[in-house]
Amino acid sequence: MTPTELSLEITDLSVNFGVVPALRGVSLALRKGRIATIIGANGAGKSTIMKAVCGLVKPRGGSVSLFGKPVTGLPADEIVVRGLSLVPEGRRLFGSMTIRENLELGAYRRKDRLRVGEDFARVLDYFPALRDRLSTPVGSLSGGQQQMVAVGRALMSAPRILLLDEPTIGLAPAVVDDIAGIVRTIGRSGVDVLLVEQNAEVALSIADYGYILENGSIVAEDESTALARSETVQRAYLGI
Amino acid sequence: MDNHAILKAGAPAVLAIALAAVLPASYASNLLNWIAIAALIAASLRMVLLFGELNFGTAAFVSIGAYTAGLLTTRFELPFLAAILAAGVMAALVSILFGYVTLRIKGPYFKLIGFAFAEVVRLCCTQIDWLGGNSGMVGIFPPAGLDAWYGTFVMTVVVLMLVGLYAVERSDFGKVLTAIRDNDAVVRTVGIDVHRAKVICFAIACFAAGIAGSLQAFANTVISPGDFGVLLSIMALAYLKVGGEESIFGPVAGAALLILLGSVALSFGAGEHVFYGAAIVLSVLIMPKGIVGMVDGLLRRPGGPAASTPAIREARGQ
Amino acid sequence: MQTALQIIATGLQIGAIYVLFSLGLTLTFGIMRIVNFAHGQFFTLSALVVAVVMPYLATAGLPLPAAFAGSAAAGVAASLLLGLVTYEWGFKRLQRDFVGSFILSLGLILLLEGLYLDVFGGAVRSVPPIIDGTVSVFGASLTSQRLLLCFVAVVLTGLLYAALAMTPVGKALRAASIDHEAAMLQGIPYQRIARHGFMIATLLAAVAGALIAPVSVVTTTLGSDYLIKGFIAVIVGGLGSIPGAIIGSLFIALVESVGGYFFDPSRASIAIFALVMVVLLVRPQGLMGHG
Amino acid sequence: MTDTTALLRTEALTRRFGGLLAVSNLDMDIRPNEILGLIGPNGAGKSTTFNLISGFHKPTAGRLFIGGRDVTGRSPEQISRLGLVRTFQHGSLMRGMTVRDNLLVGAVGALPQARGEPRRARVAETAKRLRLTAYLDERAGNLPHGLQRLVSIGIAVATGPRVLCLDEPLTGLNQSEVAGILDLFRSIRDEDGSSILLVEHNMKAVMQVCDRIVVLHHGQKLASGTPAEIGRDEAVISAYLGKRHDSH
Repeated sequence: MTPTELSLEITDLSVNFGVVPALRGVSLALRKGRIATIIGANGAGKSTIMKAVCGLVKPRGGSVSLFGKPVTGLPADEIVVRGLSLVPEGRRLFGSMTIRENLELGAYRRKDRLRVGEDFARVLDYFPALRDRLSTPVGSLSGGQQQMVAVGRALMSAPRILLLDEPTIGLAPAVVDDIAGIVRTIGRSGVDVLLVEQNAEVALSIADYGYILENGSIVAEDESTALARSETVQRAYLGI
Repeated sequence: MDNHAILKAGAPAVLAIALAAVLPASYASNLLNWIAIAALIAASLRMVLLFGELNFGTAAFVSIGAYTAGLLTTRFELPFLAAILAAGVMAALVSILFGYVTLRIKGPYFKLIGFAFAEVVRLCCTQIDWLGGNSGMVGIFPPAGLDAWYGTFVMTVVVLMLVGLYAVERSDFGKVLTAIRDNDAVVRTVGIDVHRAKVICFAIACFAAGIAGSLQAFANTVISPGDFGVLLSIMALAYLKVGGEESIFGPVAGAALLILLGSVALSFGAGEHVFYGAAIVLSVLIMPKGIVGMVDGLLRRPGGPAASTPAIREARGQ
Repeated sequence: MQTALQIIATGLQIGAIYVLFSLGLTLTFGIMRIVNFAHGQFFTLSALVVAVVMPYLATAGLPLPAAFAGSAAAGVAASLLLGLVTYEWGFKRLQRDFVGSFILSLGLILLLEGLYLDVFGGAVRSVPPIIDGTVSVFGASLTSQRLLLCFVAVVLTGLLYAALAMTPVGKALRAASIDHEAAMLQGIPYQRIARHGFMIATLLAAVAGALIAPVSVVTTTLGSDYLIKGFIAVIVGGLGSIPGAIIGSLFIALVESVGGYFFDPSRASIAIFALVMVVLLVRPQGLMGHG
Repeated sequence: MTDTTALLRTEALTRRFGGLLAVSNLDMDIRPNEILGLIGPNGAGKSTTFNLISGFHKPTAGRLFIGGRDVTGRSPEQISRLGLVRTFQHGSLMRGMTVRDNLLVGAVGALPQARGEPRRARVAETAKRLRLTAYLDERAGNLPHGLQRLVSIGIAVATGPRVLCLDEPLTGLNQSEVAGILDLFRSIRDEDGSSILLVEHNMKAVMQVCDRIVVLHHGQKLASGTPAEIGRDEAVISAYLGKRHDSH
């Protein structure tokens, strides 16, 4: 595989919190045109990978590159400009601001105003439920609607790579289906998606291939269909 | 306290008292008085910092001590020692009321409200006629027999207070206070009343501030509201920051250095405010651990970082 | 009725300055999570420069309003420069370090006040009135100067409010003060935004200082008097809240003008303090704060 | 109190955050001399349950009993003095203090009246038990992660709790460290006669050490029983893997 086929490449990434190792030499890659997932139990280090890629956490060692160019150590706002956007765990919306304002802030660094308008329309097509409530502060929305705003806000930066951290957590089953459908659509629209999920079934039904993270290390990597059948998944979650 | 610690702390203390005793009444002995009182005020500030709070109300408690001592001496002719003790007790009582309300509040408010409190106590003093209003109180003399020895007396009281504060810090209660600063949730989980511990510590610190105030009142024989502005708290902070807050020697070293350098600088005509302001700004930006921290760091360097003791190396090697 | 109107009018004009002051404090806290006690020094510098430059321009033959405009520009520029220096060399390194930045700002107060004293001297200065006369509003009399001051304060507050509500940078400022990491994830350059916020806060204080110069005596400690009130206003309103800062300021100013009318200013200050204690007892997060 | 009474019991315990029902109608008890596991997928409400029973959150509805006494709404300090002591997920220790002083804080909480010697004895005994004696004078923050976990547990153990509530004590530990801590849990149960409530993601360890397990899902009790029963429970397996089920 040549490097140009990789949109995101993480090599030997290590992160410590104080003296606590959170990631121990994680390597993984996101291939162009595909959806990948990292699954694993709580505390395995999934969110830490996301934060380190986005520049919110400084890695102790290893490197991150986007489209073959190293971005390790860049501040988070510069990573966004290079085409990567994260839907963070817990959504982290600007609660007192309206849906419209949250979406607009997603496009803060874009100069192509015309395209921004098109993307805004596209986000509302993905999430019609938001259309009538654009002036509502997001703090008063339901969990599912907030997740829609979070995904929409990330899309407003016109990313070429989208990272999603636990997008279905705490959502009702019907909403989980909606979000899963949208993530597949986004993947087909030419955005490479890396999905972190605790809900293994949902994750493997969306993604083309996946990694299993245990205690800060990648322990398995395979196509989703193979992972779904494997004992490793059962073991990672249930320890049985 | 082990023998080494007694020697380390005891020798300078005895020297300081001896110095105060042999120094004839002069500018130098006045300077020594100021240093001793300033060190006690800074140590009071540091006491509250044990549980992680900055007490900018310090000026208020110093002034409460000074006014209590002044009032009891000039109006009620209470004995000298009783007046000094009463000054500490009064400051502590007020601090319990003030602390009970304000120490419950999380976040930055305690620091800000301390400032306001100092300002209000100062305003109150200007408003109350029997406290002398704007012009303050005069004639707060120590007993005639003590006159020549007042410097020695101040130094002795300050040394005793510092030893007392140090003993509190080293006690189990002191450990609990440090634990509150480090992780107050854990302290709650073992069943210790965090708010109560804070109020008690605050009262002890303010007792010391009150004593310092009374010593200052007798040293100057005159007090007025202007002596106890917010500036006094900021100066105390300067002593503490420059000296270093991690050891009880910090406030002492800071007070001695800044007051001595300050008096030299003043004799060259430099502004006092500029000098103290620059000292705070530089110590925050350049040496956040203060002089004592810096000296400690220099002494420890040859031994390598403290983190790799044999026990830890062994644990890591497992 | 007449008295009540007069008290309210007085309250509003004191409040106008407090609003400009506390808006800056709350903005800095919101974005950088620091408390800048030296905020008053930006205010003082601008007033001092106006007091020095304006007589000079006036004697050079400029009409008073032009002389004021020129000196105000100089004062604001001086304050902005000072703000930039203290930010770049000091506060920038202590963002989100509440205690460190707080102590730094206290050092700056002493340092700057001392320097002002050296440079400008201790003499009390006054600036000739720019416009004369009094205006009667609903029976309450106000000097035209103070009315101008209120007008500018209202316009500035309105502009700030509108900018925060409508411009991209304003929205980025709000976003950064809600969650600076989430803001960075949207590509908002937090470091640059923090500098913008600090400089806007400085600008508000500088303008307030230039405006106060003609209606008050100018001393090197001018800022400290307003600072404590500004802070109390922010505490009452809740640190970080913009509407809180405005409401808190007007509240403090009204208490002060009522207290000042019936008693005297010192007692009014004591009353304010008592009220703050009550507010903190009942609502520790301030009137508009969210905890 | 007889041995059959629950040390801790919750009755329809409920906590709401805005629109989110974090814990809903939870009935649970901890019996004397048992290690009870509390497990569930991310966001199931385990942390909230922990905060509710330790007094850090007030329940929206429902009641909490310790040793038969209604303690609903009590402060964390009061609950701790009744013998329920908890740890926190992200390190419940004082990193800036020595291991000795960390344990001492626990001893002070346990022996508020005693001065000096009894407290030192408690510290020494706890250190010995957790094999921390060699590190007593080290700054806790300098210790490797596994030892820091032990210090956290040590502070709680030093209080001599009747119910020890541990929030993910095994995260980031290697296998031999895990084995050591599991032995400690058993000795706390068998020698001290205390009980342990364990929230943990290391399922293998949970299955090994727990006498009984309660599974939470979406804030509700999904199942409870012995490890063997839980391991076979279809609803539990689907909850963990995200499969649909219609258990309620």
